[in-house]
Amino acid sequence: MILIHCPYCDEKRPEIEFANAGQAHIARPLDPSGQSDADWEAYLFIRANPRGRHHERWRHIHGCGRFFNAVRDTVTDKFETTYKAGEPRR
Amino acid sequence: MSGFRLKTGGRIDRSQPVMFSFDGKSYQGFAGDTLASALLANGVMLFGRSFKYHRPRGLVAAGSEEPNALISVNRGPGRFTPNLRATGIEIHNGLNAFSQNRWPSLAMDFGAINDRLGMFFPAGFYNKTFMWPRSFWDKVYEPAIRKMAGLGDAPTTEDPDVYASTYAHCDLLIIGAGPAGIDAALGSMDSNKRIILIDEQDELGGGALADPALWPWLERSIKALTNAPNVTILTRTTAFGYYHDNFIGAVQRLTDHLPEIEDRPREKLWRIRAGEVVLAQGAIERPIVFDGNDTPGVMLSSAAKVYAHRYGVAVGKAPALMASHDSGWHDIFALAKAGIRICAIIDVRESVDSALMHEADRLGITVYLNHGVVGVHGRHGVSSVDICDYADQRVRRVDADALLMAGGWTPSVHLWSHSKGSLKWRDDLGAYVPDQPNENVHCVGGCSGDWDYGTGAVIDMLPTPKDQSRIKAFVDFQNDVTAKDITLAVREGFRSIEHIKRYTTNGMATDQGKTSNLNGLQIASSALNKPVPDIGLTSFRPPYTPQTFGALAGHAKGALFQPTRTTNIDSWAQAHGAVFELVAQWRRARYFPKPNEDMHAAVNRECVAVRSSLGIFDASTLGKIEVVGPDAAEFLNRMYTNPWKALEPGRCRYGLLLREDGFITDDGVSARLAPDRFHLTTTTGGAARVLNMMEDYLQTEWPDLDVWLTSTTEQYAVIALQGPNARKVLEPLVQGIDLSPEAFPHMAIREGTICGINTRLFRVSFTGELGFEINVPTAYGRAVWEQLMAQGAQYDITPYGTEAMHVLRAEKGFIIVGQDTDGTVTPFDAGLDWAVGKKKPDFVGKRSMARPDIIAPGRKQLVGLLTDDPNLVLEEGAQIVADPNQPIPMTMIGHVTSSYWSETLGRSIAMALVAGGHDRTGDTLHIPMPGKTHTAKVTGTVFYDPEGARLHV
Amino acid sequence: MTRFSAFSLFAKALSGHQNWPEQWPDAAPKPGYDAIIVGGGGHGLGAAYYLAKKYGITNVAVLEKGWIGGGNTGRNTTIIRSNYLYDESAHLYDHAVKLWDGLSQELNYNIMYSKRGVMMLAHNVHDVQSLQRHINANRLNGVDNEWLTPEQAKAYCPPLNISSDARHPVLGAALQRRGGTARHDSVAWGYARAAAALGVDIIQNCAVTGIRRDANGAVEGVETTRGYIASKRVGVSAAGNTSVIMHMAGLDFPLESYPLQALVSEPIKPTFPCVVMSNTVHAYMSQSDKGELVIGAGTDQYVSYSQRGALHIVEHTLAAICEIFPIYRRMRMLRTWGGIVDVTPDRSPILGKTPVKGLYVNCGWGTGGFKATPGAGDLLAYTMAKDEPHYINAPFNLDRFRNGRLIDEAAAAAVAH
Amino acid sequence: MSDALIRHEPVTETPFVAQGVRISLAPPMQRHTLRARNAQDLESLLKVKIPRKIGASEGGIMCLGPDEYYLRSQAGATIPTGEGLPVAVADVSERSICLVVEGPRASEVLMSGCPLDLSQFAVGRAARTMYETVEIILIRDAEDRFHVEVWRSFSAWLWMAMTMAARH
Repeated sequence: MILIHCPYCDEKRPEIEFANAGQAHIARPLDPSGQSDADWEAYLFIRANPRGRHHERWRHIHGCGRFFNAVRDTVTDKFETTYKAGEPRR
Repeated sequence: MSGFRLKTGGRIDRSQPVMFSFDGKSYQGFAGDTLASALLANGVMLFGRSFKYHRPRGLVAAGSEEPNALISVNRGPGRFTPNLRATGIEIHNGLNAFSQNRWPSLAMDFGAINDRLGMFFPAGFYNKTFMWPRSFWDKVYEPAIRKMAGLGDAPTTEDPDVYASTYAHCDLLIIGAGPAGIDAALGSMDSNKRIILIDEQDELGGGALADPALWPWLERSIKALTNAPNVTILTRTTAFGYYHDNFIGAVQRLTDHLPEIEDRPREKLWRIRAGEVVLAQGAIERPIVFDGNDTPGVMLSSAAKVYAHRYGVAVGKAPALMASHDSGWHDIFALAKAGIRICAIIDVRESVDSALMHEADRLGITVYLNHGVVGVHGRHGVSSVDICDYADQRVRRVDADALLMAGGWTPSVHLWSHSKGSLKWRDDLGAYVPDQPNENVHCVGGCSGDWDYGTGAVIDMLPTPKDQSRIKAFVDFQNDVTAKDITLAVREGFRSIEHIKRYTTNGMATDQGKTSNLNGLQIASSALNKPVPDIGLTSFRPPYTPQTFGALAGHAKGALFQPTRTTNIDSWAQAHGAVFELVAQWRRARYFPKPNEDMHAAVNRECVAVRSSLGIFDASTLGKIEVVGPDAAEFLNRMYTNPWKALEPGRCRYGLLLREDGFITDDGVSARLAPDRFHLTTTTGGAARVLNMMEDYLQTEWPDLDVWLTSTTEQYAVIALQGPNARKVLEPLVQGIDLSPEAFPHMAIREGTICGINTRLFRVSFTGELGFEINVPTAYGRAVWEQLMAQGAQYDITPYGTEAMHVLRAEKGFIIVGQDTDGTVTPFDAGLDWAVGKKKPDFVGKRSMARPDIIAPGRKQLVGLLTDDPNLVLEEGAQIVADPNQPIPMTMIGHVTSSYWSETLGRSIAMALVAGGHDRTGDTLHIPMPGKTHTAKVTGTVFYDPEGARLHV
Repeated sequence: MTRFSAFSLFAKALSGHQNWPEQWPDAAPKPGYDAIIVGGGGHGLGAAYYLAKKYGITNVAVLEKGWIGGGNTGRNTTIIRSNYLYDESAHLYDHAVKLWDGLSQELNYNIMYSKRGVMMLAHNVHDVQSLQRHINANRLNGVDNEWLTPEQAKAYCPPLNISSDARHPVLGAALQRRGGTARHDSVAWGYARAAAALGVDIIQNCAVTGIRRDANGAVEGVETTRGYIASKRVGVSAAGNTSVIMHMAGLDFPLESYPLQALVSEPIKPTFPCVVMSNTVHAYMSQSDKGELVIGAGTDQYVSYSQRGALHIVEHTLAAICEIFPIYRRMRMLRTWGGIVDVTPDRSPILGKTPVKGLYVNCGWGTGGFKATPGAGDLLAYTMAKDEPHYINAPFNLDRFRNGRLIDEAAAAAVAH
Repeated sequence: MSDALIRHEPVTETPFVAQGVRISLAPPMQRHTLRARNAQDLESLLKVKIPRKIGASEGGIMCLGPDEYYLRSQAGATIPTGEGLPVAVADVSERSICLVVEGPRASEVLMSGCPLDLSQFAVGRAARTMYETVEIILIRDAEDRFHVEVWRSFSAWLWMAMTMAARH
């Protein structure tokens, strides 16, 4: 059970308080209807899935309830940083 | 040959005799004995049979690395445990132990025929045969192979014991309480760190327990640690796994060593989060590989020392030592000091430290340098040993009755490896030792390769003049892997150690290779002519030693396995004979049978009651979300398919929720209470998912909206009062709400009180009848329900369950998300076009509905089905075809999603998803079932009161 | 190649097993091949075998970054079944099951396919409906699958707890009798040996580091840790590492890789006669030929290549096993391990062509790839040989994520109302 | 609200007592979730001070998230709804019950299933967290007394789990 630093609570909390919410920084297009099928597919389904540095979202669902972003190494599972939703990509 | 109890010595309590039995025969030991030491003291050398060849086997070790002495213990009904190591079983009065994998008896085992035929069962033999004739595999070969497999018998009845679990936190976790671990604890004891010290044995001390000179120090140290308020000591506790971020799993054994269990938990799972971890797990002595090294009476020299000095047991009257390492010499000197006559020291090395030679000489022990064992005589025990002088290849016989092996040491890097710390190879030790850590952890003592056992030669196996292909020199005792199995694997092209391990099963026995991995690596290294680091290392996986399923499950057993959520009204339903069903985590009343009623009779009666007079239904499990804030309507408008901004306070609307991929995920009727306040409902199973999805959009896509979501599912008990007489029952109970149809139309909400309790009263209907859903604070749900039952008695008010609810809604063509939709259904497929806001520029899922396949013709669409035989109720999930006469595989065009007997209509009704279904109205379709093909006509989905006249009264 | 038989075993035994040849040679890469398979798991080795055996392309290399069969092939619970709901899936997996039957003889390597039956449990009304739908669809697709009452289920699998008081009582089960298990390592080794005998090079410790494309964008070869290897046909069958390989060709994929754990108990005498799966309780178990109870656990929730799973997953798994089979509460867990499973948005595989000419892919099998091994290998080989998909794998294309024609088995078993 | 009707509670009203620990059902109370982008908006609406730091509590109000506060008050207190303001006030009085876990073994019993380090959980602190698979709000009321807020339908399970742990 990994420990995750919640940037809102500002402390490390155990994984079972959190829900992973997939890759970060995939913004919903402002005008979905103007998107091509390919662009829409990319938004819905295409994922980086990197071996190494990965931007992902977590929700402290059984804590403060906030979604936030994280940079984690997918080979070591170690977090580089976590930061609040809306903050620029790190 | 046989072991015996020494007159003095050991840590056993000779004043406390303990009676136990093994294979039905009674023995006596002392408090402090393990089953291994007690049997050894009684002269028992034969402990079990090996896995594949059923060879007789004795003790190899004294600790948890023991590969051979696997025992079943029976503590009475449900308390049978196979595969326990005799070295870890503390004896108590009444202990009832059995050997395994033998028939009819341990001494006389028919399975030993495998040993005679062993030449036909080399590694991987099963890949090469049992293929012809082909039909024999299922019926003959495989059953026979399976019958031979396995060690102990399986338990056959449910375990009555309970298991406990807990989390724990500390600043410093020390795993292993030998001298190194105790020193680490003593060194940090005076800091204000919270320390947990864990050891798998029944007392602290590790290797010091076999060294009487250290006992005074040990006693002082234990006393100091026990008195330190910041130190928690856990004995009989195995740290079995090292997980992310210094999270360690450990199991504490609480009752197996006690004669009486009482009602205490058998084991306890400790889930420990440590700031820093010190691994002090020591090192495991390595056996030596030579012909006959598995004969009972051949064991590790360190084990013989433990038996002598910890348990006061001699392993034989005249043991000899086969060494490649100094440590064995020290062990044998210790045996000599305990009064055991030593037969000989045999060392493969040409020379050793002169101090060792002098000590041997002083103790009068014959020494053979540059010699090796090439044969062991005796089947159930050592009778003598053949040794070879490597200088001239001459073989001589030595009359030893036990043979001790000292092949060097393997640091216990298991947990270090679990933590993903790296390892480095040390040629001088012939072993991997910890290198770079991956967590806040370090190793001390033996497990770091740091020991004072002296030095040794690193060998793969003892040279022998015999034909290598004709001898049996074991590497993995339990799995019967020999040196030639490993060379065979190499010969057949298996080059990586993982391949060799899997092909030969070396290291895959219940001891997980603790004594065999390094010897296997050395042999493979020689065979491949490559240095060990080039062939890799098999990775260590949790657990360190096998751990009980029940302990890992912890308290999660029976009713505690998972919560069963119940409503406030559930207790009433239970008291009134309801039959329940499980829906998501909830328990819901399915129907309320009267005496002698089956489900169909009860459901028919419940349905008719709702249509003709009055029914009452517990709808509390519906998900509820309070949406509050100035932007509440804007938010719902973006989430749901239909428009919400113009909904007036006091009115309700059906909401349809899609995933972003355009498929229906949830629905429910929601109400606007105030300009900035909505009361949403969701499906029972969808409540948490919908709230999370809405929070996701709100927090991350539209954080500018001033609106907040609160789950109110459990704030309200919800009672659905449905039927033509619903209003009449409510009227006398409700205050502050005008219930007249004009003041309170269908799809409206009013706030007031009922029986003096605040209520949000919905006028909504999932049955097609005049209906209300009464939301009251949960604690009062049952009380209000009972008031309604009393008030409704004059109308024969009838409680109904989920089954009747399903029938009633199906008669009206209302869908159930998850039953009539399955995650691949769009609003158009479901015939819910009317619920999609055509003018809305966007909502969640809208764009996906414009994808090519979603707008293509031929999609499966929801239709009604009426069977030609009105008495036939189709099976839900039955498949539909257009042409019943086609061959298999048939082209299926859809399936039945809902199907019921409608007592109201006097016939069966069904809904189905059918390809192009909306254009097939009136068509006859076919439903092929085993033995008969049914026919049905496609209809609309509304079977009852299509005008909705009954709602608007 | 020495033919394996009881006779050869006997004959070799008499000479002390000194004369067994290598099962497959340790090949070094040649400058180029007619086809390259990236990934030496069962799927990739199978594809190489069928390319050589059925489609006449024998100048083939299988490139494996570690040792063959060391990925998910050697880390799964070896369940084989084909009782899938949708026609596309049923055809795909049944193609594999038909190949499993007789594979030992075809490869001259006993892969120990054990038709022990796979039983899927229903614990609530919704499960019953869902399994009935499967059974009906399977019957019309010619796939065997039958309904058992709780008592029949208990008769088929005596350790099963069918008490109505259980937290998740057993309301019935769907049984596919042709389902079962096979010996995972033997599948990889058997394909490798048979493929090598047909001329395929099995190249281990050879990691692909780049994909070279010509001016028109078509594949012309791969860069590896053992040098450049030319080939105009490259099939990627790299499971959890597919995204990484696809990035080398400039392709982003609809895939995410998750840790999946499995575990075994200590070996015991025969006690568990079949495979049981409970999707509701998340428990999957069988007993191996060696006597170990083989148990599938769940995936962790985050993307990871660490092959390191969490303890709480194991706790939940064993709690579930003990609920359904309470007689095993005193059994002991011997070994756990982790694999990396690649999961698509609809949890169905992708098997076919890619937008890059000459680059083919077989991925996205999630937790269920082992059962498809022979079928996936055959279909990847077909697609590479013909440069077009077989009708069975045609629906499992990449386009479905754009046009919406998903094959979502899990959604069809959707959570209840 | 009238008390003419009987409340039905999901756990027994008889306290559980074991060596060193007592677990009991707290009396009914009012509970509200308070949400606002700016805590001042709630302060001016409710005329009380709102703690800003997540985990802090003051005057019966706990800060559970950056814009989320949890108010527990005596039954009968009047709480304004904040209509028209950029705030959200929702009545969740009956969504949860509160189990009081007290005694020298209170921490130990809670840590049987709660993964937080309660030795670092100061008096006055409140946090939403988990007990095994069930969400709770944990409030440390005194050195050896905790309040455990749990949704009603999970409370019977939690009662069973904690009393079982207390017995062991």
